[in-house]
Parts: sequence; structure tokens; C-alpha cells
Amino acid sequence: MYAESLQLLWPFLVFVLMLLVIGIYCLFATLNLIRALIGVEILIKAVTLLLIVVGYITDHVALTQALVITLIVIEAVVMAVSVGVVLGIHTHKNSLDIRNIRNMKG
Amino acid sequence: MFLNIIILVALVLASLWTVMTRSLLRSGIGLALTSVILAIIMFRLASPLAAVFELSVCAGLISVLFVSVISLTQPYSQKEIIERMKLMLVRFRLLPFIILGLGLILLLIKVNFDLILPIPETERNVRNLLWNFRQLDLFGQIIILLAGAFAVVILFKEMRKNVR
Amino acid sequence: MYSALILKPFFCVLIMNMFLKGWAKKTALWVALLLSVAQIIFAIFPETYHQSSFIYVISNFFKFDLAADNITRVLLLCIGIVFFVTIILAKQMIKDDDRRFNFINLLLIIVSGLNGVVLVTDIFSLYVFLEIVAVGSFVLIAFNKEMLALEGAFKYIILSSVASIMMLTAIALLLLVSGSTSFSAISASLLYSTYNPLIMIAMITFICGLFIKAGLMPFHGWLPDAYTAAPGPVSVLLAGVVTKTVGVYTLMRIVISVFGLYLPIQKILMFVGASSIIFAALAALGQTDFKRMLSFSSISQVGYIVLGLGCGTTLGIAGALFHLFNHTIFKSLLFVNAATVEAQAGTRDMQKLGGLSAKMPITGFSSVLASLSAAGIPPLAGFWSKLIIVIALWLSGNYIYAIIAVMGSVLTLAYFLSLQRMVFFGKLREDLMNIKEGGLGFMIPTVLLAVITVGAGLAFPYLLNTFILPVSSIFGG
Amino acid sequence: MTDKILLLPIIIPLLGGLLALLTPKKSGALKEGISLIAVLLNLVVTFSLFKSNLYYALPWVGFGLEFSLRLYHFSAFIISASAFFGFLIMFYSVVFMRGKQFLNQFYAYFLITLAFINGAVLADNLVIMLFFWEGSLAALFGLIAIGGKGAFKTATKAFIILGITDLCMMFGIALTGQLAGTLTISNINLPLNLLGSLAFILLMVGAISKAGSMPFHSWIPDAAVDSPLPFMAFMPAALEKLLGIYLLTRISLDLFKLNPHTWISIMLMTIGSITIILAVMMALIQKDYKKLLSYHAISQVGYMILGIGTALPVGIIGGLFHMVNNALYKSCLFLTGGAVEKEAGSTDLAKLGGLRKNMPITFVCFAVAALAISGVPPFNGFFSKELIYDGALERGWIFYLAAIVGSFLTAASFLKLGHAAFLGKISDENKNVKEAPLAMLLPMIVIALTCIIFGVFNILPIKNFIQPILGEARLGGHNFYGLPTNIFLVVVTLIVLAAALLNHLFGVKRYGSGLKAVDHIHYAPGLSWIYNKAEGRFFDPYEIGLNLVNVISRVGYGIDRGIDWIYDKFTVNLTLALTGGIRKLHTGNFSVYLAWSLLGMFFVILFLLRSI
Repeated sequence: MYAESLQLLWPFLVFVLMLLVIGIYCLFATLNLIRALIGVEILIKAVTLLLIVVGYITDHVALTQALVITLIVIEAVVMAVSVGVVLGIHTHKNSLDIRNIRNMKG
Repeated sequence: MFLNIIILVALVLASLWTVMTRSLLRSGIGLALTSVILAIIMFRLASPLAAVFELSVCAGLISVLFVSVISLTQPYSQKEIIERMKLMLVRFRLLPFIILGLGLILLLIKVNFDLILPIPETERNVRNLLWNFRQLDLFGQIIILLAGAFAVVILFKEMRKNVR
Repeated sequence: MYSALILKPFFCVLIMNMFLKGWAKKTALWVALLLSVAQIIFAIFPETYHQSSFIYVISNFFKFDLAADNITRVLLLCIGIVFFVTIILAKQMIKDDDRRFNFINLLLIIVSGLNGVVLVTDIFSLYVFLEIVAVGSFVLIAFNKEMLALEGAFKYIILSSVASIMMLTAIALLLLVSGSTSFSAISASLLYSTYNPLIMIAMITFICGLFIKAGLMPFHGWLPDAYTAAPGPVSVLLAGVVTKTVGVYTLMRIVISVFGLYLPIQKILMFVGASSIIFAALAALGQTDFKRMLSFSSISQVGYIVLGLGCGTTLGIAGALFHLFNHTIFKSLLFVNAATVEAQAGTRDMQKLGGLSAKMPITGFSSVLASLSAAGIPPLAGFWSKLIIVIALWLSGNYIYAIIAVMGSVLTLAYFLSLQRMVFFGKLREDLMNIKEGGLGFMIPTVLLAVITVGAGLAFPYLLNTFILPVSSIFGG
Repeated sequence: MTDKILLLPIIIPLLGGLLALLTPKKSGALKEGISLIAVLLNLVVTFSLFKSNLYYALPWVGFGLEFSLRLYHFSAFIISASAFFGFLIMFYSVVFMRGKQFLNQFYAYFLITLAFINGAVLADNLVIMLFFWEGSLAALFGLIAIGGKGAFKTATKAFIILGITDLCMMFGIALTGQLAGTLTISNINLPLNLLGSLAFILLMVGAISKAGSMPFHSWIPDAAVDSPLPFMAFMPAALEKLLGIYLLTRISLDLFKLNPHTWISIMLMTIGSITIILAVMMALIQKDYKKLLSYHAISQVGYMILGIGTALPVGIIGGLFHMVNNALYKSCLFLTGGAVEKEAGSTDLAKLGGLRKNMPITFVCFAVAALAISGVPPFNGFFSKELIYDGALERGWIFYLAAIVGSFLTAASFLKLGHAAFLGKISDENKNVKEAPLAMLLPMIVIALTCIIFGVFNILPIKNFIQPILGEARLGGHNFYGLPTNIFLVVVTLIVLAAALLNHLFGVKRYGSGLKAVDHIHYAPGLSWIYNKAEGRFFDPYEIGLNLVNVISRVGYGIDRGIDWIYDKFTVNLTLALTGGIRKLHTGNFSVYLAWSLLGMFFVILFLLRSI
């Protein structure tokens, strides 16, 4: 039974990897602060999926669900704070362009 | 399994659309869509409670947060928008091909994980498990919510003062 | 009884906000000060606390799985000291009652989170507390809502989130073999599957996440910006304990007691540590912003700690721990000096400063002490910790790394000398003629930290015995 | 109890220094009292310990580090000597420094230096020695830095140069410990094979840079201008020589067995010879009292290194004796310089002149010390130089030649200095200059007297202090005190000295009309007719010789500045280029930072998968 469920791992892992690549690519390519946050969101979605899949495969569903619930709460708080920071930048510059936050260099 | 794969493909497509769509508003809605599809997968993988949370918090709360922020900020002038459209397309043009290639190649490879899986756990009730074994996490959630409350106080409330 | 360390700051925040808000706005400062002193006393004399006191009865009600050894005590002490210093600085630098109340609340939350990070025995709870500290830090960096501060906070948010993703991925993959998230279960299950590539990747992903949080050289991009842009007290807190606890201590704990010291991991740690030492020191050499130079110096010093850890011997880890403590003290001191200079002179640009030593003798002298300690000049504390690390590297046969460590020391000296020359020595500029020594709120932390730096250097043999022993106890059991 | 007394020479000055640092700024007398009591106690303790053999070991932090101190004839000799100089110079500085800035720090650093040097000499463990050694470096930094404007830069320069050489020493100690398997000095006895030679060179670099040899010297002349003057008499002239040469002797005699057939011996002698010639060339063209002396402080180290480098008993005895003598007359010279600076207000030779009448005692002390450093019999410098010549001639005429040429130039430059400062006509502004106060004269007189005593009764130091260092076995029954045995060398020396005098007289006659240098007849009445007679003949060779000397001096100057450039510019520019590159990489764009992190992780994973 273990071996059988282990075979499920690879396809799921591939999709998790695809989501991760989308998120990272978004972080690299975007010129908009909010879209950068959306990229982070997609990364978190990928990890959530991975946790659920691992719980399903190892039959630790209760544990992973508990972890995922905590994770979602934390995600919400982090996003609220980040949005606050982005709004702060917007009040200063009246723009969401990512090139506004390259003042500190060297 | 076949159905699972289809839903997963839908998930990836939704997230691609989220990242690549031109309007930020649509991007926020796309995020909600991604969350909903993820919740469906969670239901199918025997994790209903997590799915409910995902639906209510991520698809609900966070999407509302994003959409409201996007509508609060009028990001660009008209000229800027046109200029950025082009830039955006150039920058994201590669992404679908990368994802497609990556997915196809990796799915075709057959990988065997030589793992010894752990023994299934005995406690099956999520609520009992959270309360009995993961009390520290619960407590952590409360603290971080408190921190979030202060963050909102500091970052949002005082901001109003400054703007006026 | 350790759960009280997490609970007390939390309940203070709760009670102050729910029932006594009007009264608490004036007194929050003193409550926090009291808590910090209590934490310092607890860290030094853990036996003095009575099991039967009220707070412990309450805390026994919670079923927290916490553990502490002597390394933890050192970290608790560091947290207590920097906590204390930050409160006094906040009293000096934040004048508005409302804003200060918010600051203290967040500070208490961060301390609660830091104590949690230090004490937990579960890898997912570790992640939760890391996030608590991170969220608190985001807000505190952006506290003044100046443009640069928001910029620093945003970079920190993105990089820290990516680090969290890495750690969560690792946790999920480790769950595949362990079925549990507690340290003991993971380390037990790793015995059978260490050399499985998937597990190897999981371990290294987790470690890389911690590298980002600790700000080691290729992973450090956010750190100088965040430290530079943060308000004075927050820089002290961040540089003094936050990155040290969140990044370095966690790295130590995970590598020593969960993953175990495997040779490839050791090699990676040493390489990353050495590259941090050299490149960050070189980057620091060219800075003109006081705090930015200190931030790069911080990266470089963390490199020493990781180098000592990667060495893997008892001596190396003892040296790393001792350097962690020393670094906390002298880098906090330097950031306090930076805050003083910025408050008094109105600028951090070192090219616009000069000759301050004549007008600000205490600040000038203490910064010389801290710089010399950081550069490893005997008999200050920094010399001993670096010496132990170098000896440990030499004895374990890593001659090249030992040489790099010594070379890094020379570079450290070089940039601190240029800092001293630009800020405290030389000719006093005319527009700074009326500058005065900072107020009492600056001087108390300065003198306190300077005394600890000198004292730790002189009482070194005694301290070493209290540092060597805990490390060997970890290896023993 | 008895062996714990070894801690006293370290603790007394250290405590005194800390107390001096803590005394209030206004109570000048208290500080002076504390400092004087500390040096006096130190003197008493070290002298009372003089004949004893003690060993004190404190089980310390473990892992091979033991806090062990060892007192035997050599270290007892060195700490007594440093206590002697410390006492006299402290006595002198109490008056000299009065009214200057940073008095607290001056006394504190002075005493702490003394404590650390005592510690370094007594230490019987290489790491403990390194600890005290580095500590004295930190105090040195402080002592230079309190000098005044420009002093901080000089202090930094000294710190960087000595820091780098101490780094070499650190590696040397690590290597020695590795080779010998122990860090306890008295248990180490290594052969000079390939690694051994490397360890020797690394340790040697630390030792000779402390002593101030070329090419690690360039901070000393700068410090002479910027730092307080008693510092110059104390550190570069006396204590650093003692410490550096002490270590050099220890590593040559005890840690490694240096013998005349090794290339290391040749290398040491070469370093010594080059230092002698180049530094004295530089000294010749100086126009400042202190700067001229400081170049001599470098040049004299060359003799000591040459002497020890010969690896022959006669040379080593000569080198050690020269170390003592140099410390005596060089500190005496610096003290006279201090007296002149204090009274006349300047050390620029162009502004001085004719001070002989106003400051007779200072002049006499100067004359004694100058004669001693030039190697005129029967002063002490003569005897030590003769011993070194003897050793050098045995190893090769070229080294002897270098030494004798150095001697000639030394004598010439001191004639010039003495003439310009004390003889000649006094300028109007210096008419009212008075003799220095008694407290400043006393140390000079004591040291000058010691110079004479060590010369006339040279059996005293050589038999009691220096010969025991080598031990009976190496001496092989020879004794090196008394009059020089090699008459040929003595004759050559005398000829050279006479030539220097002649040279000087011609120079005065030819160029000194502006100075109205008739006074040189007072200086050497018996030689005036020789001078008159030889004027025509010697005119051209003198001119040519002077030009030649000038050219060589310029070359020496170039080399000196070149070395300076390496320290000052090259390393700085290299680091600046690296720094600029790294700074350019920080573009402020967070996706760049993210890319570094991910690339870092990628490579780490690659490394890991490869290593499985």
C-alpha cells in the first residue's frame, strides 16, 4: 500500500514545481509591487499543495491539515502587513512601480 | 488520478493567468480562482477542514484584501499603462513555454523514490490534534494575529493621518 | 516553566490593551523594562524562580513542548540585554506616547516570538515563531513610514517570504520520512534515509532558507537595506538579536541536533561562512553610510559564527557560540552609537561627520572599544572568540579557512579604522561645532554594553567554562 | 607563593596604568605620583628577581594553552633593562609632558606597554606571548595617536604595518606549534628544514619588524614627528629593540638552532647590512633633530641583526651587547632632543645652533651618547661594534664593509647634528634659552654615565648578563670582554672615524661659511692644521663623494618611498577596486538579490548531489 501511494508523489511534485517556477518567475519579471505579492501568494499555494499531498501519501491527513490551517492564518497576516507596506510606498510615490524602490544601493 | 491531473492542470493554468493577465484587478480575481481550485484538490485529498479554511481565508479574505488595495490605488497614467503593457508582454512571454516544457519533461521521466514511509498516525481528529499536540502552534497563531492587528494600527490608521 | 518566557510578554500586551489602555500608555515602558530585567535574571540564575508562583501555575496549564539547555540560556541572556537596551533607546527616541505604546507592544510580541524560537522542539512551531518575529520586524522597520524604511521593509518581506517557502518545502519533504514534525522524530528518521537525494535536498533547502534569514553572503541582499533604513532602536534589535536568533541560532540548533553534522553540510557551512567574511568585509570597506557599513560588518561577523559551526568540533561550536554572544553585544553597541550620532548630528553620512570624539567622548570611546573587539584585538572579548574559532579550524585541519578567518580580521580592522577616522577622529567640521553628547537614554545603553564588552574579555576563562560545558553536553546527549 | 611573584611585573604597571587612566583630569600630581610609584615598584621587583630562576604555570583554558611564565637570566635581564628605561623615561616625561593634552592616556598607555612587554618577555607559551605582543601593539597605537594632528594617520600606518607582520608571526606560531607539537617555548627545539625555515622566517618577520628593521620601518620616522617625544625614547629607541631582538635571539638560539652554514644566516646578515646602509643614508640628509635620530634608530637595528645573523658566538654577543648599548645611547639622544624641543621650542636644525653655552649639561650628555653611537673608544658602542665587525669579517668581507661604511656615515651624520644644534652661532630668538630642569637632566646624566661605565668596564655587562645567555657550551671557554683582540679592526675603525671627522671639517669649511663655523676648532683643536693642509687635495674627492652619497641617498629615498607606497597606496587601491566591484553588484533591485539567493541554493544543491 505504501509503494502504491508513493507513486502518486511524482506527478504532484511536478505540479508543485511548476507552481513554484511560476511564482519565482513572477517575482523576477514583474514591475508592480502588488504583482510581486501575488507571486509570493502563488509560492505559498504551491507549498500548501505539497503539504496536503504529503499528508495524503503518508496518511497523516490530520497533522497536515493542522499545519495547513496555521499556515493559512500566517499567510493572511503576512499579506496584510505587506499590503500595508505597499500602500505606504504608494502614498509616497503615488505609483506602484518597482523601480521606485531602488534607492539604496552600493 | 486522471481527474486529479486535470484539476492540477487547471490550477497551473489559473495561476499562469493570474500572473500574466494585464489588469491587476483580474490578477486578484485570478488569485481567488487559484485558491478555489486548490480547495477542490484539498477536498479530493481527504483534507476537508483545510479546504474550508483555504476557501474562506485565501479565496475570501486575502482576495478581498488585494482587490480593495488595487481599487484604492490608481496606479498609472494612461500613457504609462500602454507603455507597461508592452513591457509586460515581453517580460512574461517566455513563461508559458517554460512551464509547458518543464511539466512535459518532468512528467515523462519516471522517478522512483526509495523512501520508507512513516507509520500512519493514530489521532485522526484535526481538532483534537490541534488542541492536544499542536497547542503551541495555536498559541503562535494568536500572537501573530495580535501582531497583525498592531501592524494594521501602525501601517493603516496612522497613514490616514499622514495623508490628510 | 520555560513557557512563562513566551507567555509573559504576550499576556502583558493583552492585558495592557484590553483593560488598562489609558493607564498603560504611560507605564508600558516600565512594564517592558521590568520584563527584560526579569528575563536577564532568569537567564543568569534559572534556579531562582519559584515553581509555585502565580505565573507558573498558569503556565503549567498550557501543554507546550519546550526544552532548554545551556546554549538556550546564552541566547535568552542576549535577548534580555538587547530588549533592555532597545526599550531605553525607544524612550529616548520616540517622544509621542501613542506611537511609543505601539512600539512597545510590537517589541513585546517580537520578544515573545524570539523566546519561542529559542525554546521550541518542533520544526513547524519553529516556523510559526520565525514568522511572528518576521512580521513584527516588518512592521517595526516600516515604523516611521519613511520611503527608505518602506523600501527596506518590502525587500525584507519578499526575501523572508521566499526563505519561509524554502523552509516549508523542506518541512513537507521531511514529513515524508518522519511523519512528525518534532526534532527528535525527524532526527531519528533521518538516521535511515540521510543519503536519499530527496531528503538531502530537503535538508539543504531548509539550511538555505536559514541562510537568507541570517543574511549570509550570497543570500544577504535584504539585510543592509533593512538595517540601514530601520529606525535607531529597531536596527539595534535587528542586528543584535533578531537575525542572530532567527538565522544563526536556528541554524546551529537544526544542524547540531536535528540534521546532524554531515561532512557535505559542514563543507557548505564553512564555504558560505568564509565567503561572507571576505566579501562582506570588502563591501563594508567602501561604505559611506554609518549604519550600512555596520550592516555589512554584521554579515561578515556572522560568517565567523557559521565558520566555527561548520568546523563541527566542540571547540568550534563553543567559539561560534561565544562569538554569537560577543557579536550581539558589540554590534548592538555600535548601532547604539550610530543612533546617537544620527540623533545628535542629524546625518549618518560619514563624509559629513568628523572629529566627534572631542565633543562626544563617551560615544567615541565606546565605539573604539566595540570596533577593536569586533576586529579581534586583545584583551577584548572578540579576540578570544575569534581565537577559539581559528584554533578550532586549525586543529580540524582546515588551514585555508583558518587563514581566511585571520585575513578577515585584518579587513575588519581596516574598515573600522576608516569608520573611526571619518566619524570620531580628524577635524571637527564647523557646522558640527555645537554638537553635544547624547542624552541619558543613549548613554545608559552605551555604557552598559561597553562594560559588558570589556568585562567579557577580562572574565574570559570563567566564561569559556560556562560555554564549553553546554556544547559538550549537547554532543553527549 | 614564591613563583607567583612573577605576576608582579605584569600586574604592577597594569594596575598603575588603569589607575592613571581613572584619575580625574585635573589632578596632575596624583597621576604622576601613581605612575612614578608603579615604575619604581616595577624596578625594585625586577631587580630583586634578577638572579633567580622561576617558573609559574597557571592551568588556563585548556586545549594546549597554558598561562606559563618563565624567568631566567635572559628574560630577567631584559625586564630589568626595560624597568630601568621605564623608570628613567617616566621620570623625564613627568616634566616634559606637563601641560600637554591627553595626560591620562599617555601615562596609562606608557604603563600598560611596560606591563605587556614584561608579559611578552616572561611568557613561556607562544600564544600567551602573542597575546601580550598584540596588546603592546594596541598600546603603541594609542601612544602615537594622542600626539596631535596627523598623528592618527601615522598611528594607523604603524598599526597596519605591525598588524600585518604580527599576522605573519601568528602564522609562524601556528606552524611552529604544529611542527613541534607543543606551544611551550622551553620545550621547542626544531631543525631548520623546509617547513622549519618557513616558520623561522615568519617568526623573524614579527621580531625584526618590532625592532624596526627595514622594510618594516617606515612608520618610525613619521612617528618621530607626530608623537610625544618620550614615546620615541621609550618605544622605538629602547623597549621595542629589546623586545624584538630578544625574540630574534630566542628563535635563533632556542627554538631553532641557527648555525653559520644555513642560508637563513646569510639572509639575516643581508637584511642587517641593507638596513644599516639605507637607513643611515636617509639619516644623513635629514634636517630635523628627531627625524635624524629616528633613522638612526632603524640603522642601529641593522648592526644587531647582522651580529645575530652571523650565528657565531662573537657576533651574537656583539649583537646583544649592541642592543643594550643602543637602547642606552639612543634613548639618551632622544631625551636630549626632548630637552632641546622643550627649551628652544623647535627641533628644526636650521633654527637651532650654539646651544652649547645655554645648555651645557645637555650638550655633554649628547656628546657622550653621540660618541658612543659613532663607536669612539672608550665608550660602549665601540666595544659592541668591534665584536660585530669581528663576526662579520669572519663570515665575509662584504658584510664587514657594509658595517664599516655604516659606521663612517653614522659618525658623519652625528658630527653634522652636533655641529648644527649645539655649536655654531646662536640665533637671536634662542638667546634666552635655559638649561632643562633637573628632573629631565637626571635621566640623561644617568644614562650617559652608564654609557661610559659599560664602555670602560665592559666586563660588567658582558660577563654577568650576556655571556650566560649563550651558555658555557657555545662559548667554548672564550671570553669576550676586555679590550678588543683584533688590532687590525681597531685600527680600521679609528681610521674611519678620523676620516669622518675630516670629512666633516671639510664640509664645514666649504659650505658652512653661512654658519660661521669657526667653532669647529674648539671642537677638535689638534686637527686644524691637517685640515688646512689637505684642503686642496681633498676638495674634489669630497665633492664627488658628496655627490655620490647624494645619489645613493636619493636611491635609498626612492626605495624607502617605494616601500611606503606599497603600504600606503597599492594595498589600499587594490582593496578599493575590489570594494567598488562588490558595491556595484548591490543594485538595490530586490530581484537581483533574490537571484543571488536562488543561484546560491542551486550551487549548494549541485555540490551536495555531487558529493553523495
